[in-house]
Parts: sequence; structure tokens; C-alpha cells
Amino acid sequence: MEGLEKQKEHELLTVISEVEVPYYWSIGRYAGEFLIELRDHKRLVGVRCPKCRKVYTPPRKVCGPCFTEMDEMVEIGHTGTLVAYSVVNYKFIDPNTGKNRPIPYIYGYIKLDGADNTFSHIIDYSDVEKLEVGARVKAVFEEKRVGLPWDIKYFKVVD
Amino acid sequence: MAKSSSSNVFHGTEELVYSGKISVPYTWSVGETGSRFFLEIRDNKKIFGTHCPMCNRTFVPPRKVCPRCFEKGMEWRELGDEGILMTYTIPHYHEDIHPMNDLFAFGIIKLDGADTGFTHLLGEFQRGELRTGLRVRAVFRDQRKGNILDIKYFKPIKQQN
Amino acid sequence: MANRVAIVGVGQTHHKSKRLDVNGVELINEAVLRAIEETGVSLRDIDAIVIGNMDHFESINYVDTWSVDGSGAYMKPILKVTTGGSTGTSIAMAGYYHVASGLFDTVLVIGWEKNSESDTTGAIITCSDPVWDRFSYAGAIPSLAAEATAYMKAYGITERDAARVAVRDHTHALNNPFAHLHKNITIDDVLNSPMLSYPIKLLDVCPRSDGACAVIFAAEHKAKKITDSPAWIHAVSTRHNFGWFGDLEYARIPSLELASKEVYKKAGIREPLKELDVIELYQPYSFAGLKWIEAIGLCGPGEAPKLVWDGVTDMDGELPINPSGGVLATNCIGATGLIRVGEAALQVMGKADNRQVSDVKRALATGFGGCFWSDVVLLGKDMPK
Amino acid sequence: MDRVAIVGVGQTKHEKRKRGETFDTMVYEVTYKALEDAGITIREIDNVVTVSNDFWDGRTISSMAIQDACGSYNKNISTVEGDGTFGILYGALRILSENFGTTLVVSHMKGSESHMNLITNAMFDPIYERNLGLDAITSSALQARAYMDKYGITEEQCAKVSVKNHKNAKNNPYAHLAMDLTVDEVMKSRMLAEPIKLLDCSPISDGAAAVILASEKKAAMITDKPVWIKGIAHCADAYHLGDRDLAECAALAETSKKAYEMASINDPVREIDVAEVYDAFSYQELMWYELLGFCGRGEGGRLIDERVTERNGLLPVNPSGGCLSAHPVMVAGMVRVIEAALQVRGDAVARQIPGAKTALAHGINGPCGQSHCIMILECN
Repeated sequence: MEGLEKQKEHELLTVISEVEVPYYWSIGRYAGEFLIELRDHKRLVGVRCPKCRKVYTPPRKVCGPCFTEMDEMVEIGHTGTLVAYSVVNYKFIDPNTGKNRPIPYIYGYIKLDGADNTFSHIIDYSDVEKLEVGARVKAVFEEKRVGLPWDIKYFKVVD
Repeated sequence: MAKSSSSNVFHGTEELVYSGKISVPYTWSVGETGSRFFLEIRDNKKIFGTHCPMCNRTFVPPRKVCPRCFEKGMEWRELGDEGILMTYTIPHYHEDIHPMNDLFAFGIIKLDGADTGFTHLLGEFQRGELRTGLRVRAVFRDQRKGNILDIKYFKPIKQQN
Repeated sequence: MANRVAIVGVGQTHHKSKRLDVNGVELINEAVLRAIEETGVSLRDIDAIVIGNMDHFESINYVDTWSVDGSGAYMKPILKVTTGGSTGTSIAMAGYYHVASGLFDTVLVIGWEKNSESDTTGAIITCSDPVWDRFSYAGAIPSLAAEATAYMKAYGITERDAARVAVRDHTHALNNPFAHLHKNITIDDVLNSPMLSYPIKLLDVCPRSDGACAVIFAAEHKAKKITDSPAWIHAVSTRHNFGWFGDLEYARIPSLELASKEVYKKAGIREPLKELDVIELYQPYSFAGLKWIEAIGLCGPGEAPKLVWDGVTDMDGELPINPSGGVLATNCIGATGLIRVGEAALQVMGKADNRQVSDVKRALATGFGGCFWSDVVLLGKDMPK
Repeated sequence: MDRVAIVGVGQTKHEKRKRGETFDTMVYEVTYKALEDAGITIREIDNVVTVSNDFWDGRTISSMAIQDACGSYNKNISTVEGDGTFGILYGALRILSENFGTTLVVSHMKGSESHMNLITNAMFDPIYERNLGLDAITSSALQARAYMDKYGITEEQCAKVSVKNHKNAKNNPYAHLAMDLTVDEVMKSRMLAEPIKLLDCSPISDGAAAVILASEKKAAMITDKPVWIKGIAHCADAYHLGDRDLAECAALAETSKKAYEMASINDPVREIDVAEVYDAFSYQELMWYELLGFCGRGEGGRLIDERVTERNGLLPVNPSGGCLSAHPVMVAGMVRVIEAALQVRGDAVARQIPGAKTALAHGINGPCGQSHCIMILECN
């Protein structure tokens, strides 16, 4: 046999896999509070740090900068200010489905009124012409809500 | 709800879970060396390993470079399609990732001419028949595609006469 | 006292969009063999190995154990370190700590990625929170766009200023045979390339590549035997501020400010623009080549465009940035930060061939990843005190 | 080597499903406990090493989820992907490098959130082995068969390990599965992959752990009961199962040799008072005995028959109940270190081995114990 370096050209094979790995991610009591309020009352909530007084949403247990446990849930607004966004118009696989994610769509980071950090979500595509950093947006809720972030259908620009 | 005290922050005991998945397709490069190995199986039903002239070991699956001494001048060696069963296990549960449904086993086989074991499947055996040291032979698939499952499994070699 | 540590050898693959001719383990081995052959050490001389990449780009669980045939870790200590985009600099620091600890004299550090094996965007999306971000997230572009927009507004920076950075790096890449992209482009090419998310256009961002990089770290007594031009590690630092994308503040990049400050303090650097000779900046998009050089203290806020337009950061400038072509020309993600460190080391060692900057005494490499996390590594020609 | 001490430890109770807990709440709990144990605040921690796995967590850069919870804000931090022992190893190297004085090392795992067979199938090479359908159980069964056939180890001897460890777990409030079993019950438990039965397997658990390491100087300021890492080593074997002699485990022999040399241990049976080893499967504990030098090759079965490794034996192994009684993957090796540290501190309460001064802790990575990490701990 010839040495490897003298190999003749031949097909270069690939192995293809489409394994789906299921996950059962716990949402936890803090973020769960947001989803339960959203589902049952169309209310949005954040959690306030007792030390620096910042309000975070979705709520979580620990304020990182203060390394302090938070325990004060506060209601925040349905409206907020668009801080960053992207009009997504390139093809890619959605790891949630294994299929191409429908495009175009818009997602952005919204500073909800009463919160100090931003919340990421979908922006209604029909608003594409009205988008700008600093635009005011408002949550639109699904009629049937299941206790997940997409119980907010999307955010819409408010004039 | 403007505020709640720490004692009653949470609504009862509802513990939400999101059941999702990760589903990203992958296309792994087999590489020149591995492709040649699979092509020999696919086209000629022959199993090859690569031999390191430095440490004198023959590896299967083949290595482009010797993993022990980083020797680059590996040489192809044709191996037997028979070998000795070094270890085995019969699974008693079924997973979708299992390529066989009927009675089957996983095994490591030292193919004739190889210095390493080759991990694969075992089929066409009776319960109780498998043992360490058993001679087995590769059964090739009729429709071969250039991957590890072109060998359907290894089966025990029946004692002649 | 802790061991002094130097980089004594660097190996990398010729980075490409797709390497069908090798599998992942063989790709790793290619870089490892180059590093080993370059230094003249043998596999036996390697005391420990550190490896890094991101699992979901190739879907390999336990890469440290899977890669043993390629890394040479058979019957050797191996550790996997991974921090996202900053993996390459994180493993470089791990290599440094290994040797500085005194437990290992010669340590091989390997960063790699075979981005062609998955849908890169799909795999990157899995870095976002599965419940809160993953349904909407499509990569870092909006955060970067937000950063760029805020920066432009605050200081009157233009898209043209950023395009100048992209042109610089792509021009530099023409000197680097290992770079993935060799593109002769103009400012107009950048400005006219497809808009991804205002103000970021296609030629403002990095590609995805298949590639690996291996760097050998050695203790003082070994380093001097292996090479007469070791690149000494003078200081390293990391800062992570946040774990939620929504917590980020876009006006600044405090992680990079803090990490570089720590490194300068350790090394006694007061005026980085004057005291550094070359920088390999982990620059995933062109605007970072402006804002982030302010963050590392080369100039005041809003002053970066002048520096770039004046040619200060070009190959023949006072402080060349990314002579390798940087991330805009090559991005095999788990290797990217290590390539920065390796390229900085080559500059210090005087082994950077056509991309060599003359008389490099101090070189800075940075890393970026995760949730706007930053790493900074300072290398020098003189042995640290 | 210079000295590194363990000055604080914390672990959660390990459970089948911590449905209400997330990675960050678990990590906060153990960080808090470890700080409390050390009697210091997060401000006194100058660097952090986190341990997590992107497959198990279902997230690339899985460490993002716990940045806040481990108090890493504005600190030097990095992430090891591998067993928790490797995280501690990296934390110790960072201190020995004299760049840091106090390292917090945290690890987390929620085995309940995915599917073990799929996650462990992904550690097999996608070109040659993954499509055969191997997972942690079937690959370990190949090793069990090779080991048992080579040395005549019986299934009953393996079952005795399960009986011992599940019983020991009754003394451990953090254990997931504490129970009284008989050898017969283990033998009659459901066959999973011959010769491994359900009760030969560790459960997959949810849990987290944290350890605080300190330099000699810092340790003196923090505690009067520092637990010194006297020896530490790690080593990997070949990857492909067929490249290795699965009945042997050369990497563990090498790892223990190096760790013993560093700790000046010549006669492990007499010099080590208690060991916490990574018994993902019952047969593994017997194999590890041999390669750790607790007995000769092939004598693991005899050691368990002679009850040498029982709580009141000459060399108790896994008085905590081991991984067989709680197996949060990634965390489990760190738990071995914590348990060993508590033993030499004399703080192991109901599971305390009287007079323990020197302890061994062991962790593994990769299929069939491909890569090992060992620490020898002492408290004087």
C-alpha cells in the first residue's frame, strides 16, 4: 500500500446527524413569578435589589454587582424604550426547532418603564419603518397564555 | 401588586418548567484518512488500519498521525474482517440511538492484524453465546453508504464440521 | 516565588471556511505538530495540555478526552477551559497559570473550532438563555449595533471611520498566509456591503472559519533552552461583569477597561500608546477597533478615529494593530483568542515573517466573549522581574 | 509544592429533581455556604473558577447562567468544563502561580433537565462510535465485563459496593439515595446492560457544590483548620475504547503515583485514613481500589469481601455514600473533595471516620474513566 501522503484523490465523506436533545429547563421561583403574573394578570414584574435599588427583569435571585439576595417584587410597565434592535434577514437554523427560523423578524432590547435593565423580545415586523433606538414600545399579549415569555406576542411601537 | 414583602414574594408552590430542545444539525468532516477507510468498506468490503513504523502499532479506526509518537508516515494495512471479541455487553433497554432493535450487543473486537480494539455491534448470536475470546466476523450491509454502519454488525463464527 | 513563563512556540492551521480533508482531531493535530516542530521540543517534553472550544459548534461532549489522539495527551494531564468567544485567551491564561504554578514546566495550549460542522448562527443562539432569550436571539449583532450606535452618537463617529478599521485589518491579512480571508477591499466596499443591522455591514464583521492554534508555554529554565527569543508573559487579566445580555450597559465596555488597567498596573505601563509596540485586538466587528482602543487607554473617548485615520495603527504606524488581519479575517471561534496571543508572541519573538512589526518589545493581546467579557494578555521581550 | 488550603466548603442536598431551583439559585446557595464556612465575604475572594457542561445545561457558555450567583462581578474568572476536581485543580494552580490568594470554585448540575443517554452518547466520536448508540451505561458495561473477566471479579462483589455505599449514605444528609440494601436485592435489580444492573448504577442527580481555596498566607488569616492539598495530579488515557486495556486503567495508576509522590505517601493503605472515590458504577470502585494502590491488581473483590473499605475497616471508602448515592455529574468529584476535607477537619458529623487525618479524593472525566484527577488532603 502507498503511504498516506501518496493517497490518490478520493471522495471526502461527511457524517450527518440530526439528533434532537430534549431539555426540561426549570424556570425557577423568581422568573416564574414574572410568568405567572403575565399569564394570570397580564402584569409584568421585576425584582428590586435592596442594596443598589436597581430593578431587574426577568426577576432573578441575586444582584450580581452587589452579590445580594433580592426579595422585593415590583410591578413594571407594559411600555418601555427600545435600546437596541436587529432586523434579522439572514437564513439560519433555529436550535429550538432544527428548522430555518422564519425571517425576516425583529428582536430588540427594551428598557421597560420601572426597570433598570433591558428585556429582550420580538418587535412587530409591521413596525419596521418606525424603528429607531429610543422608540417607545408597548407589550401586546396573547389571548391564550401558557406561562412562557411568548405570552407577550410582541412589542409594538407606540406613536 | 405594588410590592410584596419577603415573606410572601412567591405565588404558592407552582414550579414552572419549559420543555424545549436543542436541535442543530451537524455535518462532521470524516477527513481524508477516515474517508479512505469508509470507502474501502463501502466499495470493497475490506477493513484497513494504519500502521505506525515508529511504535509498530496498527490502529483501527485508522489514524492519520500516530497518537502515541506523532509519526506522520503512517502506512495502510489491510486487516481481517474477523477477530476476537475482547469485551461485550447486551443492553436490556432500548434507546432511539440504538441502531438495532432485536437482540444485539456492543462489543470491542481485536481484528486480525490490528493492535487496537474496534468498537462495534454484535448480532446473529444466541443469548448466552457471547464470551470474551469468541471469534467473530464482520457482516456488511448490502446497501453501503460510506459510514460506520456499513458494517451491519459482527457475528460469531460457527465452528466448522 | 512563582515561575516566570514564556511562550516558546506557536503553530496554527491555514484557516479556511471548510476543511473537509481533516476531521476535528486531525485539525487539532495539524496545529500541534506545527507548534512542536517549530520549537524542536518532542511530545515527551510536554508536561500538560489545556484545550478549549465550544461544545455545540461541533457537538462533542468532553472535548479534552475526545481529542487526545490529536493533542498528544495520551498519558498526560489535560484540562478543558471554555468561556465562549474568549475561550482562546482563557486557555492562554490557563497555560500561563499552569507553568507559573511550578507544577508543570512545558504546557501545550490548544484552541480550535470547526465552524463548518454546524449552522454557526444556530449554534451561537444556544448561548442565550433557553427560556428568556433563545426564541428571539439571533446572535450578538444587535448588542454590538447598540454599542456602535451609542458610541457614534456620543462622539460623532461615522460608518466611514469604522470602514477604515475594516480596510486596515483586511489589508494586513494579505501579509498573513494563515488568514482565512485575503481580500483587497476599499472603504467604499465596506460602506456598500449589505447592511446587517445599522450601522453594521457585512464587511464590518468577522467570518466563520475552520482552524486550530497551538501555543507552547514554558518555565524560565526550559524556555531559555528551547529558544533564544522567548515571548515572556508580563501580565494577564480577565473581567466578567454580567451574565444576562439585558443587563449590559452599551455606553462603555467596562470589562475591557478594567482588565487592561489591571495588566498595565502589574506591568508598570502608564502610557500604553507609547509603551506598547503592537496589539492583537479581539475585534469581532470594525467599530470595536475604535471604541475598544479607547477602552484600553490608547486615547481619550472619541479620539480613536483620528488615531486610525492618521495611520498610527497601520503596519508602519506608531502602534500597529492586528498585523495578522485579526478576527475580521479569521474566526475559528475557540482558537480566535489564542491566535491573538500566538500572533502577539510571534511579534515579540521576531518570527512574524511578512507581518512582522519592527523591534517589538511589548505586545498586547485581548479576548472578548460571553456577555461582553474581556481578557488581556501582555507579552514582552524582556524577562519580567 | 507550595501550599494551597481548602478553607471553605458548601454543597446542596443532592436530589432527583430540584424543580423549583435554577442553576443560579443552586450556585448562590453553595457559594453562600462556602463563604459562611470560611467565615469570609465575597470581597475577600479574588478570583473564581466555575465548572459546568454545555451539554448537560443545554446552553453554550453555560457559565453565563451563574455569573451573578458566584459573585464574580468584576473579578478574574474562568470556567473548566469537566469534573469538579479539575475545577479545583485549576483553582489551586491559579493560587500557586501567585497571581491570587483566594479562589472560589463552584460547580452545578441538573441531571434532571435532560436525557442522560443522549448527553453521554455525545462523548463518543461522531465518525466512528456515536452512531453505534453507546452511552455511559453501555460503555461502562464493556469495561465492567473486561475487568471482571480478566480478574474473576463477581457480580456479587460489585453488588457489595452498592450495599456499602447506599448504607453509608444514611449518615449523609446531602445524599440523594440512602437505603439499606442486600446483595440479593442488587443482584435482582433490573438488568440494564450486562453485567450492570440498576442498583450498580449511580443515579443522576441535581446538585451544586463550592470550595474556597487559599494560599498559605491567606489561609492563616481565614481559618485555624486549613485542609492542605498535599498532593494533586491528573492524567488522561487514550480516547478510543479499543485503544485502551479497559480492564486496566493506566491513567489512574499514573495519576495516583504522581499524587502519592507529591504527598510523600509510600503505603496508601496505611497512610490514607479515608478515601472518596468516583464510583459512577459499582465495579468502578473495585477497579479504582486497585489502581489507587489499596490492593494488588485483581484484588478489588477481595478487598470488599474482607470489608476493608467499610466505615469501620482499615481504609474506609466513600463514607458519604459516594456517587452511587448522589451523582450530580460535574459536581460529584467536587463533592468527593468536600467530603474528604470534612473528614480531615473532623467535621463530617455522622459520617465521620474517627481520627481521619489524611484523605484521598478522586474525580473522573470521559468515557470509562479516561481521565482522572486525585487530591490528597491533610489537616493538622
